[in-house]
Amino acid sequence: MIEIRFHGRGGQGAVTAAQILATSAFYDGKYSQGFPFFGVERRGAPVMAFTRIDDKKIILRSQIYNPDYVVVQDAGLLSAVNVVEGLKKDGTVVVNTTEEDMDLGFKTYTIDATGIALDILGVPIVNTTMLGAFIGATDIVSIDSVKKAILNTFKGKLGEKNAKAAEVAYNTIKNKE
Amino acid sequence: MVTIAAIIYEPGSTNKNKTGSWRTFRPILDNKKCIKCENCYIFCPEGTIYEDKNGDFKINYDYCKGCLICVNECPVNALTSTREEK
Amino acid sequence: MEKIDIITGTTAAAMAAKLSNVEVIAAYPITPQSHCVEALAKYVADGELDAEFVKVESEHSAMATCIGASATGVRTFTATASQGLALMHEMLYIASGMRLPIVMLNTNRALSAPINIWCDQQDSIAERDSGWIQIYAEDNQETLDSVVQAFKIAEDEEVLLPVMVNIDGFILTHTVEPVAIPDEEKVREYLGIYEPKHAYLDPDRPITQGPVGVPECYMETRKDLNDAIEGSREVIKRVNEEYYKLFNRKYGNGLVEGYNLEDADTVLVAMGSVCGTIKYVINELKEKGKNVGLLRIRTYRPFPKEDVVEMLKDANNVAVLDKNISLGFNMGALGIDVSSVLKNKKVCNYIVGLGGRDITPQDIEEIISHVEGAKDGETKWINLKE
Amino acid sequence: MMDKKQFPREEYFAPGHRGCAGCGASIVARMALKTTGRDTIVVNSTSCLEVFTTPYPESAWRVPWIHTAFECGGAVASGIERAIKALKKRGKYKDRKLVVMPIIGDGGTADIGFQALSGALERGHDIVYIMYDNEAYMNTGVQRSSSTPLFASATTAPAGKVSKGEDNPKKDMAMIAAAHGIPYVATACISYPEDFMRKVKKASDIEGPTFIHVLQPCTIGWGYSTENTIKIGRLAVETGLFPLYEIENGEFKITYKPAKRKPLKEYIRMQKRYRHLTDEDIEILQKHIDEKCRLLGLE
Repeated sequence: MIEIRFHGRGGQGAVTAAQILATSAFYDGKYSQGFPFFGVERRGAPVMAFTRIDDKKIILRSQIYNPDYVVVQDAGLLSAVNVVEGLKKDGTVVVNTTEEDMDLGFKTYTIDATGIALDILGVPIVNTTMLGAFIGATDIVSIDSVKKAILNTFKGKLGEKNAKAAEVAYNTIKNKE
Repeated sequence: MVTIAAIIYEPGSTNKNKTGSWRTFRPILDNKKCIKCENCYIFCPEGTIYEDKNGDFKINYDYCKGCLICVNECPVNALTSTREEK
Repeated sequence: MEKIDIITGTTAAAMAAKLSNVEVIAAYPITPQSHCVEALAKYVADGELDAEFVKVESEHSAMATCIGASATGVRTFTATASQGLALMHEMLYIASGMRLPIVMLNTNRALSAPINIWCDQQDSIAERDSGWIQIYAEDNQETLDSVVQAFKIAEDEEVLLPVMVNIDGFILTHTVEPVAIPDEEKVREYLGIYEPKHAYLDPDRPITQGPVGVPECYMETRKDLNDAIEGSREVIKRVNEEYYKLFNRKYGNGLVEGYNLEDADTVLVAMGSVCGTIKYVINELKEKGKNVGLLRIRTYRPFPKEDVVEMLKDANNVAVLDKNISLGFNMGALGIDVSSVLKNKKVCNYIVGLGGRDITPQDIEEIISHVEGAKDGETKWINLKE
Repeated sequence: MMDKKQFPREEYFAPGHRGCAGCGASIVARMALKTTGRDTIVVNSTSCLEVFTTPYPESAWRVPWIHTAFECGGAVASGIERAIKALKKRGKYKDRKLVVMPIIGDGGTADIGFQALSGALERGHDIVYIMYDNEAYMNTGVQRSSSTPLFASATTAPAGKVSKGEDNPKKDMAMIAAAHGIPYVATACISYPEDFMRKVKKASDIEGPTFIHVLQPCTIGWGYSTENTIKIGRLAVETGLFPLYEIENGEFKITYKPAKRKPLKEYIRMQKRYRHLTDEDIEILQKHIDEKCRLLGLE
């Protein structure tokens, strides 16, 4: 079973990202769960969301304390939240930042997702962009499934733009490797 | 046997309950004086005053509780009251 | 045709209500239930569901409106949680007393004070004696299936009782996971149209519903009610089997589900989503060569007394998990019930997950090791902070 | 205008009920049902009317009738109205208008049932809501409600050495109902059957929520002898204490104007609930009425 934790700010779509990732895994023929950290956070506050992916039906219902992967949607969170808390030793972090390199004590990928989002979506909402980057870094689901899940989540033009943002981020990470 | 949810399937079944026994005073309607204004008919809380085949109003003493609203509301004193003899 | 979608528990319930062709919905939003009525409102707004949706001004009125509609002879649905369920309290007794087959989703949430929007099961446990059949689902698939089954059970002429389908707030209501959605036509054919033979406000057959239950009749109506909920066990089992034949999914025998009970010396008893986590731990322990069982109570009322006795006959350590607490008794409701039906057996009670306190695999392991060393009748609160 | 000689002869409210001799609530039910006829569904909240008409296994109702609890008549009626809509989609009651008629007391309307009433009116349900007002909780022993008038003695607002009874004026339910912007609101009194029944008829013909506040003297609660139920109601109107009006689509109209308003004292002195009042007290009440009548154009 793979466990992923998303860090974001209220209103940035971390929960939606967790759900889209769960849906993508499902399209890949896997079992999945996507759920928020159950809090009272409002827009702007640090929030978390989770995804579980497995080859068999997922029955575990606790929250995630030792994720395999962490996605940080906003580098500003790094000073407020210990984003790598409980991360498994061989875990991976993907951070939205303009910095090229970042040492968080774990295998870390960086990407300027805000730049991509502003470019393609026109708004600094990075959840789908970060999802693309995350898949580029980890390949835990196929980018085609992610795009399909995005298109099923956001209707019409909005979906197309978000799918494109994910794909651009995916390729950006791939090209770095 | 009690019905399911104590639902009452017999509409108007309180008519088994002869409330005429409650009476202390008995209204008496003199059809000769009656002008058929229907005051007694419409103001009766029991619906105990009815129009017979001849168009005369009658009191059903099975149910009349003897409130005497009818006596009070009759504009021509066609209704009077007397003490109930039991 | 059945299709699989990845949806939340609240959406699964709304979907089930839609599949069941409900005719009147009356509901008031409350966390963590709101997504259910929002989904239903959207189905109606999009013309996908031809139901009358009454946007009432409180949960009390939600249940009162459902009662009025059900007593007029249509299929009704509502959803609530926590304070909303507590506000309905009075009307719950009236719905069952009037023998109206209303189906309700309750998204389990703690009761105030202090105010807490997160999951525990105190809300529905507080309505234990209301004459409602209570089903506790373990996951989103069971949520959908249980709502459909609930209509079949509720409307059965032998039952005619309201049914409350309980799902854990946030843990199921806000989690997306794959759910198989049965074919709409097939569900509608299975349930048919609700046409009551007993309760109908119809000028062509005028009846009086909800009269004064004088002392000469009240006790008999309560006995009838008790007989109906007692008898509903057989109907629940039958519906579980019917449903399996048609839709290929079943939940134990409908009342309880045993998991790894064979040769299990230690058995946990629980309700709702925590059973998934318990199964997860059981699987892990099994790999390490340790055998622990689970008895999942699916219908809390009617309580599966005989199944509990039968299925726990070989267990020596029984650990009952409760996401509620009977204040002044220092036990949870399930613990009290299980203790009362199991004679001469060690039963310990574990108070877990109140007000959204997460229940982890470590907590389950702690319970297992505790019960194995404990004396009979102990109550332990799990994962309390110092 | 209904011809006085032609009150409908059908009785949908059976005799044999346990209402007090001279009961005004029974008169409300009888008159209302004579008006709306067999295609009526009655909703009662917990009240005198509910209790004395339906002790199992007997019912005084010859129309479908339901009672659930005290505070939810508006909500129960809402459910019935929507269920009828749903049934009509199935082809039932084709081309028939069913009247959903809550008949609910002042406590069940103005106090504990206020929220459910407001919800039902606001949502636009097609109902005829009749508030039968006897100005206190008569079912349980004459406790005050928000509909109890100023200076009336009630068991929870008793006149005493330092109290003149109820110390707040009556809540104006008709105007509150009208504030919901519903198509029809009226006041009525059982002493004016043509007026009341015409209003019920009008309300039942109107699509949408309608509200009729009908005053109904109560022999026990008000303290007068049984034959005076109608007479006292008439005095309430003739004094200007309880003006009869209707508000149709926002338009206010007095439906009965007394030729010359009678002095309030005549009304007050007939009732034991006011027996503690001095002439000065009555004068205060008289001033209140004069003021209200001036506002309504009833001088």
